[in-house]
Amino acid sequence: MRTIKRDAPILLEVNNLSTDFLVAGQEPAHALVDINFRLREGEVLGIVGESGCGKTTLMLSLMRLLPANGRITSGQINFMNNDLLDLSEREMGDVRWKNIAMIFQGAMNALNPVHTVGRQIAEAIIQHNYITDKKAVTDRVVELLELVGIGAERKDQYPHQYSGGMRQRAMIAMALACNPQVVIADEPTTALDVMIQAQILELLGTLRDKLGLSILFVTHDLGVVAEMCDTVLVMYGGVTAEYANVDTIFNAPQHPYTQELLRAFPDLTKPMEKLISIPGYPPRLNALPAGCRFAPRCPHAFGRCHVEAPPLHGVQDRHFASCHLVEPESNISPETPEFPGKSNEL
Amino acid sequence: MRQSRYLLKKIGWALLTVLIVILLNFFLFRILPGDPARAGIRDPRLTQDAVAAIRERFGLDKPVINCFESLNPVKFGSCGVNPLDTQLFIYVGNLLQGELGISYHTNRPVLDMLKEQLWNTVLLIGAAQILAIFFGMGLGILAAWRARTTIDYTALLASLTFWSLPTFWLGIILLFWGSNQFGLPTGGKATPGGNFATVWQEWADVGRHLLLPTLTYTIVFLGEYMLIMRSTLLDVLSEDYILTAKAKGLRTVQILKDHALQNAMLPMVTIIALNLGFTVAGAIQIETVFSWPGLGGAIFEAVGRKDYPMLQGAFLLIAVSVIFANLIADLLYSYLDPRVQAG
Amino acid sequence: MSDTAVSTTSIRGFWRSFRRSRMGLIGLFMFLVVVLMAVFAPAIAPYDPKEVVRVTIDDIYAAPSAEHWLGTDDAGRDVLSNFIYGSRVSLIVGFFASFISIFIGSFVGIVAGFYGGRAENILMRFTDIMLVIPDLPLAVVIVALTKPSLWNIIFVIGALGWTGSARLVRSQTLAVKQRKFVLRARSIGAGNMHIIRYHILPMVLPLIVVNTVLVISLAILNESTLSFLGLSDPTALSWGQMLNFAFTRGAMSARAWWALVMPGLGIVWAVLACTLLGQGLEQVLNPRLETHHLAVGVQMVDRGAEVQA
Amino acid sequence: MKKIVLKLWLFLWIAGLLVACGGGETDSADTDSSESADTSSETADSSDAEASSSDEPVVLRVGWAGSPDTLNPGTAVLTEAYTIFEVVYDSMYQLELDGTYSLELADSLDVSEDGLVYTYHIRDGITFHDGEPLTAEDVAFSYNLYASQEDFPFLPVYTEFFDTVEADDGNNLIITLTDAIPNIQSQLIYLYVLPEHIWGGLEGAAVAEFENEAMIGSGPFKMVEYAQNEFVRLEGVKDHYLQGPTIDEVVFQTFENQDALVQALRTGQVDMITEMPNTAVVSLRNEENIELVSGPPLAPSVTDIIFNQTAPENCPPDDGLCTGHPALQDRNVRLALAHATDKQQIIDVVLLGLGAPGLTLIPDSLGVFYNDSLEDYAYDSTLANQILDDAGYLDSDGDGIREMPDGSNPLNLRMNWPSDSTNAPRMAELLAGMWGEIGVGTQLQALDPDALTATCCPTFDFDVILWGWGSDPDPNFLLSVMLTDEIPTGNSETGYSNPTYDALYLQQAVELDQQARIDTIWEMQRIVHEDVVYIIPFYEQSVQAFRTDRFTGWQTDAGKIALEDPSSLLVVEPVR
Repeated sequence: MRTIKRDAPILLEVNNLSTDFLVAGQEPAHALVDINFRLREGEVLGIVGESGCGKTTLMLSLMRLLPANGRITSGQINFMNNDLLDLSEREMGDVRWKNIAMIFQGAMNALNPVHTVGRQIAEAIIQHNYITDKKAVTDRVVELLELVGIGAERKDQYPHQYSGGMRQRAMIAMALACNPQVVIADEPTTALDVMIQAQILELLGTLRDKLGLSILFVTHDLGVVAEMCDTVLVMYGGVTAEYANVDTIFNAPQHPYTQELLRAFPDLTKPMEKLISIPGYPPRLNALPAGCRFAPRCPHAFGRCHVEAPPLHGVQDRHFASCHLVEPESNISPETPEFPGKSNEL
Repeated sequence: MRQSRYLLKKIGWALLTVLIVILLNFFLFRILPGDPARAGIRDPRLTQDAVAAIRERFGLDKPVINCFESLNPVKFGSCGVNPLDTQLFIYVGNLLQGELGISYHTNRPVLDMLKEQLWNTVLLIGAAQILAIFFGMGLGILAAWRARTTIDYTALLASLTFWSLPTFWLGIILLFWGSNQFGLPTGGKATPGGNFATVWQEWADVGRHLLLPTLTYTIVFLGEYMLIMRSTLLDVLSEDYILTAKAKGLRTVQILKDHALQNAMLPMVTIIALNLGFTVAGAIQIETVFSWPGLGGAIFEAVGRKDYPMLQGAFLLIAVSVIFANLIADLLYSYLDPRVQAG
Repeated sequence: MSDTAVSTTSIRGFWRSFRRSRMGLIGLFMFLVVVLMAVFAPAIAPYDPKEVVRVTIDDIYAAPSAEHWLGTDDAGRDVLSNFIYGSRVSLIVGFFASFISIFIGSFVGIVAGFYGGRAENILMRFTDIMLVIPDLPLAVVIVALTKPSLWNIIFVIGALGWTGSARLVRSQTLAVKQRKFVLRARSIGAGNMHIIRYHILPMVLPLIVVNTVLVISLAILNESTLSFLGLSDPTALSWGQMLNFAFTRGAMSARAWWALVMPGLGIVWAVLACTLLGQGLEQVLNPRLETHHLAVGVQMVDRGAEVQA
Repeated sequence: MKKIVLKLWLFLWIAGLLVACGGGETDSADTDSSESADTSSETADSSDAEASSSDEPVVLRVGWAGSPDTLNPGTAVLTEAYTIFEVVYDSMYQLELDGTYSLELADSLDVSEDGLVYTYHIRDGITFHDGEPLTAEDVAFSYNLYASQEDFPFLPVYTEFFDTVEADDGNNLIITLTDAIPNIQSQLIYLYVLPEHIWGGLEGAAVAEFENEAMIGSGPFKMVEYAQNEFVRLEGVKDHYLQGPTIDEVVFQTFENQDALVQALRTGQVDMITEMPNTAVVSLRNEENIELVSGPPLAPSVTDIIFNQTAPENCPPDDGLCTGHPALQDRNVRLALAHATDKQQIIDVVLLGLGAPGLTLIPDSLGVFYNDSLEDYAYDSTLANQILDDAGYLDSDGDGIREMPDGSNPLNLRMNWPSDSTNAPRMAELLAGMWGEIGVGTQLQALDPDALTATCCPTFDFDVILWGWGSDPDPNFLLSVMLTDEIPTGNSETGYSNPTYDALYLQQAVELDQQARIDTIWEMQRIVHEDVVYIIPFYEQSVQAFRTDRFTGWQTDAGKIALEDPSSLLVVEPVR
């Protein structure tokens, strides 16, 4: 495992990001509440949680690609010291892909079936005037495909002519088209078989090292996290459960949810073993419990948990957890005086 | 390789369908009661000789097929007939030579009549379909893009209402409205014997005659195209690749143009081709209401007069056109959707 | 998607989701109006259309008056009463013809989808051919072979309108067939008929219901077309037949717009009711967000709005 | 040829097709408007499509609901075709609007003593539209063509009594008959004279399939342009040997939709319309610049209510089912039904008053042959009920429907009509109501015309049919319909049989004295009326309308109404 410099420059800083979904005739659903994190140059931040915990909403909020009923109600997304939330839609369009690119889950559907892969990659390059010369665009496409291990001759093929793994590689190539600073990878290995998964992860790892990418890695697979990430943000029901570096998360998890997740996580050496899952279901956004969102499933829950939502406590340096069981430390990370910010009330 | 096999398969299937349609067409009209001696002319005072002569002229003196003298009433005959000397064989043989028989009503070759009327209908349907597709799709795109807004609901309601209109009823109402308000002609394709200084004036005259029927037609079909376009575009716009395109920083119009429309056109192509068959019912009503000298009006008249050769020819023409249009649609589909060739 | 079908099995749940579709509600309202009008026709209609009336020339195409709110028709009969009673015939045609269509269509669709193989091949090829052949020659043939009566018309419309349903039901059957509980049922040795009866049909039924509503509207429209062609039964006074009388007996020439406009509006009303209702039902059974990646919604970044909660 | 007198009587169903338009141009001798020949230089009214400059041709536009089926006189059926033939071709006789005949192509006629040899002297100097002369040779050629062409379905019957037809050197046409007949005029009016130099080259099937779109004739108008189902455009022959038209052109335009036709007249798109729904009459009457005329139609037609009264012994052995209700064989029942039928009500509702109460199968438009001396059965339902009561048809089970005198077989009558008729359904409803008042039930059912033919005759598988006939100007065919001999042929619709009537028919067929023949025919009508063989509800009137701001001089005061007939087309002139 590789470590990044503690004080590498911060590329992306998310402060108190909250997102609502509006449903006609109902109270808005709070899909994200006060999310905070930092992404440094070259860092791989894993975002972990069950489906429906708000991972994807977080990614879409960062890109400002929320569906029509989504609304970002507070916070900042500081990218290289600009708040993306202050940009106009047009300016945001320029940031997308050029600075922050995204690898979607399920590349079959994320690629347009009626255009060739090459064309779809070239499209991004041309859009951002990364290269204007036609010939050069083609060369760049070939270069990108080769970078991810796809032969140049396949650039004129259609997505359906690619295998699942190849499509994901093509997706990665596309994401790299404009040399972005940040790549958001939204479950890039779901729906791929184990062998291919491993190949894709290896590819991402290589690219990170080679290109010095910062990656936001969204997954529900802790094995992948262990392999890929430097830091981990565990989400539950739209709030941060725990945020720390990967070793801390795996070795000294503070939040009961993280602990449960790790227990549910099958031993990598015995992949065929039955998956122990956490009893119960994640909360529905339109029926959130009153106190801690995890309380109904929490083995350690006590009275206060059901009435009062716990704020994000600093456990120690760069380790935060939102649980009443975690006593707040006095020395909060010096570089983020306001962090963890205001309490997580609901 | 794959593509040509796909093509061959489609063409083969189309030919088979044509064959089935020919047979169906033949037998359907043999099951019907009435022949020219009764249906077209309806005069029992015809001499026996005259009736025999008419039947002979229309080839009805021959057995329908082996073992069957006639199908209505069912009359069994000799099974030892030379199969080449049956109505079926003669019919198919004539078809192969491009002959569709002689109209009971006008005594003219059906093919000649169809040729005259076809172009008028093509002009009318063509103009109207282009307009309907253009405006229907435009409205559908607008509605889908602005889904769940007032624009969407208005367009949706309007389209559903258009779809619900009985064609001939709308035609009559527009006819009276147009002729009273704007003095538009109430029927025909052009002013007969009109003196036109230039070709343009002549075309303008045809245009004036074409206006109301085209409008009727367009309104009736516009709704359907709008609904289909809206619904397929909604599906397409919910696809992940649209999100990808947006994430790539493409502008909305670009996404619509490059990523949504081509995909949404796939079902449209099929629907437009299939619709060709349904346009016939519309053509019958509109051409009758506006006395437009086309295929539809001719079918309406042939139904009333029991002019079976004419009906037979018209329906064969329509069925073959629809099959052909579907073939084109399939090929176009394979062009628009690269996935098809593999499948 | 089809999981939601389970949640709609209870009437209340169904109603709750249906209520959300405004179009569906409007459609339901319009539909109920027609049905009530048809059911209570004798109570609503000011005159009995079957009653023998002595009319004079002045009664023919008489303009609307206190006595005849919507004027009279070419036989001097009250248009309003004919209109009200006409809803019965039109609805009967609509209902029964669509039942026939749906029955044939569902049968073909389920058999083709469930059994697959050669049966599917033959049935779907047949459906394709039917789809390609214009309906009209068949209508002409069947009507010419039989007496023009209401039931024959219903039969003709029903027998010609099933192709769309067949394709729809088939694809739904194909989807349901792959579902776990069907595979499970098969693995415990359930027979084909049992699976169709207890597993396939209940899952396909909601779709069939929606389709029925839409086919009703088609049937009503088709009946008016057949009436226009003079192929319908003149003694059964449907809206289509009223139109036909108005058309062939020169209502517009007589400036008697009411005799033509009313039945036409009736058809539009009923057909629109069915399509709207169908839209509403579809929204319940197959809820689509009706939103998409390019949808223009609320302002996406609206910091400060949070205090709402 | 055992058949009685074979004539072309195009017989047609009520609904659409009125056939065989006769008609004539005025006699050459007393042309009254010959000096108007130069009015063509006068300007037409400029209100609409017509341009006003003086060198513009004067075009009269006629709107009609149909279109000629074919321009080949040998195979044409529809009225519209005959209208065109009438103005483009000439024939030996012209039928005037008052029902009389005048010579057209010939200027004189000699008939032999025995009535077997007719010698017509063809006028000299007649030319076809292409400039070729028309001589007795052409006439002889035409008649022989009609007689010999077996693919011409109707016309051979007109030549049934021709033994030989020849032309001599003196431009005479000599027709030798096999039997003396009283009505050679009506035999010849539809035998249009065709140019031998065009038709002579055709052989076999080509004759019947000849489309004849160039239509070279010798009449007052010549063919310019023809588009089937669209229009017929004719040009006036100003130097016609009898009388040339004033107008330069006439255009017959087809409107398949009658409402559109009426609207076209209203908006001035056409100057005159020949077919329109009666319901349009009231509103057109109030219209400015439009005049409406009605009267007996040029082509006679009759609507009949047919009772199946076939006696068992007359049932055709081969085809007959004879399922008619037994009560209908009783004159009392038919009489009661006649008394229960309010003809004026039917005329008011079905025809909007545009008809005359019917009396016998021979319509009033047959002029002298029509027996108007008969007294009709008055509408009187009390009397009708009385008749049925007296005859023993009582409602024994109290269900409102009478039964046979023996208590069986309720008087429930099947009533059928052709499904393409627009009037019949309304008439059926009315009859059902009227007959219901005297305890006679009805089951209404429209039938496809072919199915109706199959039910009707000679199957006799019906009770009551509402149907109709078209007729030649001569009553011979309509009279033959009620002959005993016609029961198995399918021409008799009623199965009526009366030896006295049969004998009288044979008598009139050979009666050369016009008045004696008329007397016989009147007597025949009296017998049939007495026996209540049919109920004739009405004689329909022809309604036509024209714009008064465009053309004047229409013939509206003749015995019959046919504005599209040459009688009118030749004399109308544009309004100045």
